[in-house]
Amino acid sequence: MSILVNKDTKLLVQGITGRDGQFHAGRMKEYGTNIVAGTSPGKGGQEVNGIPVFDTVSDAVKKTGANTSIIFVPAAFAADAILEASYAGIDLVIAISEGVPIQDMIRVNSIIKQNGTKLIGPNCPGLITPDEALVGILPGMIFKKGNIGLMSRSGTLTYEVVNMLTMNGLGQSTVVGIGGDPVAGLYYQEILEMYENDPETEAVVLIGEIGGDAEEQAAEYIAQHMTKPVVSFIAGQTAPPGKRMGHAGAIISSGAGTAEEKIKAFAKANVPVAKEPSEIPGLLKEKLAKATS
Amino acid sequence: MSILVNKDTKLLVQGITGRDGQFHAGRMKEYGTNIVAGTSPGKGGQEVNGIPVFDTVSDAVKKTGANTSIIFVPAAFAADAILEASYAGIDLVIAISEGVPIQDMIRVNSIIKQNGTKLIGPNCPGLITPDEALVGILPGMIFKKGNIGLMSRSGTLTYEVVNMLTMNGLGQSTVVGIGGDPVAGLYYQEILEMYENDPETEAVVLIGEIGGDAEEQAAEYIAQHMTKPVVSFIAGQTAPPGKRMGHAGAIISSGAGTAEEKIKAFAKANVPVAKEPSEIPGLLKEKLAKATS
Amino acid sequence: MKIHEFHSRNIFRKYGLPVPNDVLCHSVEEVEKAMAKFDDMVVVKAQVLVGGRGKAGGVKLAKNKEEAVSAARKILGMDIKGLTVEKVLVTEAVDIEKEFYVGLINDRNTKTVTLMASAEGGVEIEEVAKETPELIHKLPIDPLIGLLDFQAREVAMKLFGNVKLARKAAVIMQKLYQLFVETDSTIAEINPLVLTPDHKIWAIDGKMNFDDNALYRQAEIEAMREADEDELKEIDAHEKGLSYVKLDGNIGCMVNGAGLAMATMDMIKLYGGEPANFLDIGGSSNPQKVVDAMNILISDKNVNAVMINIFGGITRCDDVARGLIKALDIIKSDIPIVVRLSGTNAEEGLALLKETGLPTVETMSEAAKKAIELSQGQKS
Amino acid sequence: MKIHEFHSRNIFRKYGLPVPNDVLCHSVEEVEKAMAKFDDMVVVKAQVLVGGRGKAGGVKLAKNKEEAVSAARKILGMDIKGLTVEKVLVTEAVDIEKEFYVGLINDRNTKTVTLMASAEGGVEIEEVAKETPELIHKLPIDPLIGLLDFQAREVAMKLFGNVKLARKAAVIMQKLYQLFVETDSTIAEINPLVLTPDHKIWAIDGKMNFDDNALYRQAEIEAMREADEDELKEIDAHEKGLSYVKLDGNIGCMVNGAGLAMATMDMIKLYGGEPANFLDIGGSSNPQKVVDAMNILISDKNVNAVMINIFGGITRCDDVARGLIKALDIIKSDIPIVVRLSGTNAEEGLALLKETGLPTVETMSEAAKKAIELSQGQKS
Repeated sequence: MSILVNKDTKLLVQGITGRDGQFHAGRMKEYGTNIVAGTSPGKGGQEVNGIPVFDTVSDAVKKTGANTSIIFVPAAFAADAILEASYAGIDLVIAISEGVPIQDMIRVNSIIKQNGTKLIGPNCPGLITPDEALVGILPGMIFKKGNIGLMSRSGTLTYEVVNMLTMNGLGQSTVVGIGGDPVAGLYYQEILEMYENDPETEAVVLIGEIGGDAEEQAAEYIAQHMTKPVVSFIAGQTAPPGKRMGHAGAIISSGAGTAEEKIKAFAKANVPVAKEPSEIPGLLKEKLAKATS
Repeated sequence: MSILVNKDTKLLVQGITGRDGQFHAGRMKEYGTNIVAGTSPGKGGQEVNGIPVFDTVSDAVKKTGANTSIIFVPAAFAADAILEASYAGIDLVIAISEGVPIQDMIRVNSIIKQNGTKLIGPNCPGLITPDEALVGILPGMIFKKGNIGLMSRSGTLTYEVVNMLTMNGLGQSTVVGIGGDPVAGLYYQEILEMYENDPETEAVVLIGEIGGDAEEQAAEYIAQHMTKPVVSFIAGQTAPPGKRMGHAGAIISSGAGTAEEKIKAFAKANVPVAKEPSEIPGLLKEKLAKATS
Repeated sequence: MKIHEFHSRNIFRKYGLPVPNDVLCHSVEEVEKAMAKFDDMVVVKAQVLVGGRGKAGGVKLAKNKEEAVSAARKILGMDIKGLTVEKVLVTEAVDIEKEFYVGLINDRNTKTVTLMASAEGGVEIEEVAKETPELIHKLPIDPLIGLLDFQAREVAMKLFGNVKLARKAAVIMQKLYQLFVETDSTIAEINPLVLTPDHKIWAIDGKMNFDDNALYRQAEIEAMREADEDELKEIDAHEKGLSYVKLDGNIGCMVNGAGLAMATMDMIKLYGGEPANFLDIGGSSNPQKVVDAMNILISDKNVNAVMINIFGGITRCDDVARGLIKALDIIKSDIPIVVRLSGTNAEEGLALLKETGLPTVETMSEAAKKAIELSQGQKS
Repeated sequence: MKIHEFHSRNIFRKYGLPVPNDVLCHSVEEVEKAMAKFDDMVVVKAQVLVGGRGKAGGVKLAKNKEEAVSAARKILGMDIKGLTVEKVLVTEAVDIEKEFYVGLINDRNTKTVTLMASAEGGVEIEEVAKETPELIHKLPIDPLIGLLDFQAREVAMKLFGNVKLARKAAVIMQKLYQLFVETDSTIAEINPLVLTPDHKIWAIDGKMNFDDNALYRQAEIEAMREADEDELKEIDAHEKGLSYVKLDGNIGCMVNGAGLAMATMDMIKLYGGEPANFLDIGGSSNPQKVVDAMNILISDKNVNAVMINIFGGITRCDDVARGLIKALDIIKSDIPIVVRLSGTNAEEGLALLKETGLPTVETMSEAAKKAIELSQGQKS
C-alpha cells in the first residue's frame, strides 16, 4: 500500500507542452510513473515524450482513463486547470504552479469539494511513492521504498530530510509536499489520517514552518487520533514577524503563527520536535523502537 | 397521511408584522394550523395574534422547533428570507411574495439545494392539507378532506376547481399551489412523486398553463412512473405569444410553451385534459371508477 | 421588457464586447450627416421592437452616402408587422467569413442561466432548434460558480475549431454572461457573431429582453423602455395593480387571478366568442381596482360586452360588487355586463348587485355563454 | 503588499463606504491651505506603513487652523518605529459615541474569507483576540455565495443591538467583502467603525494588505505601493527570481528553497550565530541567479561571512558551482564563504569548486558551524 499515488495511478499532465511540463513529464516517465496523457488546448493530436496530447481534460479522461492530474500551467491559469480536471472526474489533482492568488484557491477549494476532487498544492513539489509513482518535481533518486510517511510545506527541506532518512536506512511509504501557500488543498490532518490507515506506514515525519496554525491543529489531531509515532521539525524560528519568507504562507502575522507556538503545541501532543533536520532519523528510530518493544 | 404539511407542521411566519403577514397568520391560525413563531428583525419579543415574534429565523427555530416557514416579505427581500430559513434548518419554505427577480430565484434554488431545503413558490398561494394545516393564502372553507391531490401554477383557478371537487363530493388530500413564476421551487415532477407515494392520495389533478415545458415533462414522468390516475387542465389556449399573462411564467416565447403542445403531451401520456374546469370532477370519477373496477 | 438593437449594442460595448461603430438616426438628414464618420460600406438597419425586419426590407447595405440616404429614405416610415420605423441605425459593415449564434436564457428546467451556441448563426435560432437541434450546444451555468474559462473555451472550440479564435469567443461568452446576470436579462443573444476573413470577431446584432420583476434595481435599463400604445396601457394597468393584455376580440373580461383569467378567455373562445383582453384584478378587495379595471375595459372600442368572473378567496365578492356599483355610477356606459360571483361573501355580493339589475349567473360556463349572447345581441 | 491609510480610505470611498472628508498633505504649508476646507475639528494623522502611530504621538486632534498647523509641524518628520513621517492626512473629526471593529481576512483553516466583528473597536484587534476572544464574532463566508444580507445583519445586530443601525452596518460589511474580493486583499479592516451621537456610522481608520500573487491583475493597487529601502531590495530580488528578506545579523545565507533557507537561518542561530538574511534562489539552475544573489548578499554592509547551502533536486549543484565561480570572478569580495553542496551533481559541483579554494563541507550543520567560525574570525 501507500497513500494517494501508486502503481494504479494513471497520470495526466496538464500543460505538457510548456517548458516545465515537458521536462518533468519526461523525468516522471523515466522514474516509472504511468503517464497516460497530456493536455494543451489546441495541441490535441500531438505527442510529447511519446505521451498523447489532448485539447481538453475531459477528452483525455474519456480516452485514457486518467485518474490523477498534475498541473504545470502558469499561476494565472492554474485555478481554471484545477477546475477543468475536477469537472472531468479526476480524483486527485497536484498543482505545482507557484504564485496562484489566494482568492482563486478559496474559490477552487470550495468548488472541488462539491465535486469530490482531492487537491495537493498549489506551489508544491508534488508527491512520491518510491518505486511506484513520482508525481511532481521531486528528485526521485534520493527516495527509497520503506515505512516512513513524510509530509511537508517545503520542497528542498523535504529532500534534505529524505536524504538523511534514506542514508540512515529509513525508507519511505509516501512523501507528500503539501505546498507553501496559505490556502491549499489536502493538509496535515487529512494526510495524517491517510498515513494512520495505511498499513505500510509505520511512522510519520511532519515538517512544518511558520505561518498559520495548521501545525497546532495537526498536533491536536495527533494527540486525539494517531496511534503511529510522529516526529516533527519546524522551520523559521528566526524569521521576523510580518515578512513573507519565500512561501506565501510562511509569514508571522499579528504575532500568530510563530515557530515557538507550534513547537509548544507538538510538545503538548508528545510529538518530539527536532532542533535541526539531522536529528530526525534518530528521533524516528527511538520512537519505532518503543513502538515495537 | 398527506404531503408536505400536516398536523406535525410547526409553522414560522417570516414578515409576521407586515400587513399581509399579520392578516394571513391570523387566518391560518383560525384554520387550525400550528403556528409556533413569527420573525421580524428588530421586533423580537413582541407578539402578533398571540404568536411570539423573533428577530431571526435561527432564534425562532432554536426556541420553538419550527420546521416549516411561510414568507410574506416584499419581493426585493424574499430571496434573503428564503436563505435565512434554509440556513436556520427549516425543511420546507413557502414563498408567497410576488415579483421576485428570476436571477434571485436561480441563486436561491442552487443554494437551498445544498442545504437540503424544499421550497414552494415564490408567487404562489401556498398549500393545504384539509383539516390539518393551511399554509398559505388559500380560502380554507372551500376545501374538504379526501383523496384527491391537486397542484397548480395558479391561485383562483385552483379555488374554482377545488370548489367543484368539493361540491361533487371529491375531497382533497393535499392541494399545492406551486406558483406562477418561471423559476420556482418544487414543481410537478417532485410533487407527483410525493402523491404517488402518499397512501391517502388516490388520484391527482394537474392544473397547468402556458409557458415553459414543465407540463410536457410532467406528462412524460406520469407515463413512466405514475400508477395513480391523473387528469389535467391547461389555461391559456387563447393567449397570444410574447405577452406575459399576469404570471411571470405564463408567456409563450419563440412559439414554445403553447397550450396546444401541452395538451398533446398529456394526450400522449393518456392523461385526459378537461376542455373547461367543470369537466374535471367527471373525468376524475371516471378514472377512479376504472381504477377500482 | 424589450429594448432596441441600438440599446443592446450600447450595453454590449459597456461590457467590452466587440461591436462595430454605429450612429442612431431619426431622419434622412441625420443619416446624411452621420455618413461623414464612415469611410467604407455601411448597413442601415430599422430599429423596431419586433423580429423579421430583414425579411421586411428593413436592413440595407450601402456602399456610399447616396446609397445610405436612399436606404434610409425607404426604411424610415416603413411599416414592419404593424410598427412604424422611426429610427435607423447606421453601422459599419464588416466582411463576413462565417456567422455564429451565441445566446443566454433563463432555463426553467435546470433553474440556471443556460448558454446556447451554434455554428448556424444569422438565422432565427428557433428555426435551428426545431430543424437541427443537434447543432445547438447547450451549457447550463452554475449560478454560484459562473461560466468557467475551460467551459467557455470548450463550447467555443466546437464552433470555431481553432484554439486562438476559441479563446477570443470564450471571453465574449463570459462577458455576455456577466452582463446577463448584472442587468437581470431574460434573453441576451448575439446573432450573428461574425468571423471576418482577417480573423476578427464582431457582435453584429444583439437582442436583449429583461426581467420585469427586476426593473426596480435596473434604473438604467428601465430608462431604455419604449412602449407602444398597447404596452402603455399595460404599464398603466400594472401601476394600478392590474394585469392587462389587449387582444383582438370583443368580449371584455374582468377576472381575479391570472390562471382563472386565462381560463375565462379560453372558455369564451370554447363557446364561440372572442375575448377582448386578459385582465387580472389580483387578490386585493379594493373597490377602486374594479373601477380602474372597468375604465380600461370600456376604453377598448372593440368591447361590446363584459364578463366579470370572480372566485372569492382572499378577494371578497361583496367588495367587488361595491366596486362595480361605484364604477357603473361613474362611468355611465351602456355596454352589457354579466357577473359571476362565487366563493367568499358571494351571497352578500349578489344581494348588492340585485338593485343594479345586472344579469348574474352561478358558474363561469354560464357567464361565458351569456356574455357571448350579449355581445351578439349588441352586434345585430 | 501594504498601502497607506489614505489609499485605503480612497478604496473604501470607491466602494461606497462612509469615510469622512480628508486632504493629504506633504508639508505644513499644505496643511495650512487644506484647513480652508474644514469648518470644524480635524484630526492630523501621520501616514506611515507601520502600526502604533497613535501611541507614538502621530495622531493629533486640532480645533482650528493654528492647532492643525502646529500638529502637522510636530508630526511631519517624526520618527515612528524607524520610519520618517513624510505625509499627514488632515481629516474631519467626528463625535464618537462608540467604536467598533470590522475586518476581513483570508482564513487558512476554513479556506474562506472570514468576517471578524467586535464591539471593542479602536484598540488593536490582536489584543482583543488574546484577552477576550469571546468578544470577536467570526463568520466564515462561503466564497461561492458571499456575505448574505441576513448573515451580515445578524453579526451587526450583535454589535449594535438596534435593527436600524444593524442594517446600515450590514451594508458596510457587504461592501467591505466586495472590495476585499475584488482587490485581492489579505486584510481589510475598519478600526474603528464609529457610531456618532446622532446615529451616523463612519469608517474612521482603514487598513488594507494585498496578495502579492494577485498584483498582476491589480494594476491600480500595485500603483499604490510605496516601498522603503529594504523592501525595494526585496522587490528587486523578486524580479530576479530570488526571494530575499533582510535581517540584522552578519552571516549571509544563500539557499535553494524557502523551507531549507529558513532551516539554515535557524541552524546558524542554534549554533550561536546571527543570520543576515533569508535568501532563496529558487528551483532553477541558472548560474546568473547565483551571481545576482551574491551581489545582494555583499551589498549588506553587516555581512562578514557567507554560507551557501544547496540541496540539489531540480537545481543542479554543478550549475550553482559555475554561477559561484562566475560571481567571485566579477565581484571580487574578500568576505569568507563556506559552501555545502548535496544532491544532484554534487560531486561535479565540488570538483569545480576545488580550484577556487573555497572551503566546502558535507552537511548543513557543518556549514553553519564553519560560517560562524569564519564570521568570528573576521570580527577579531
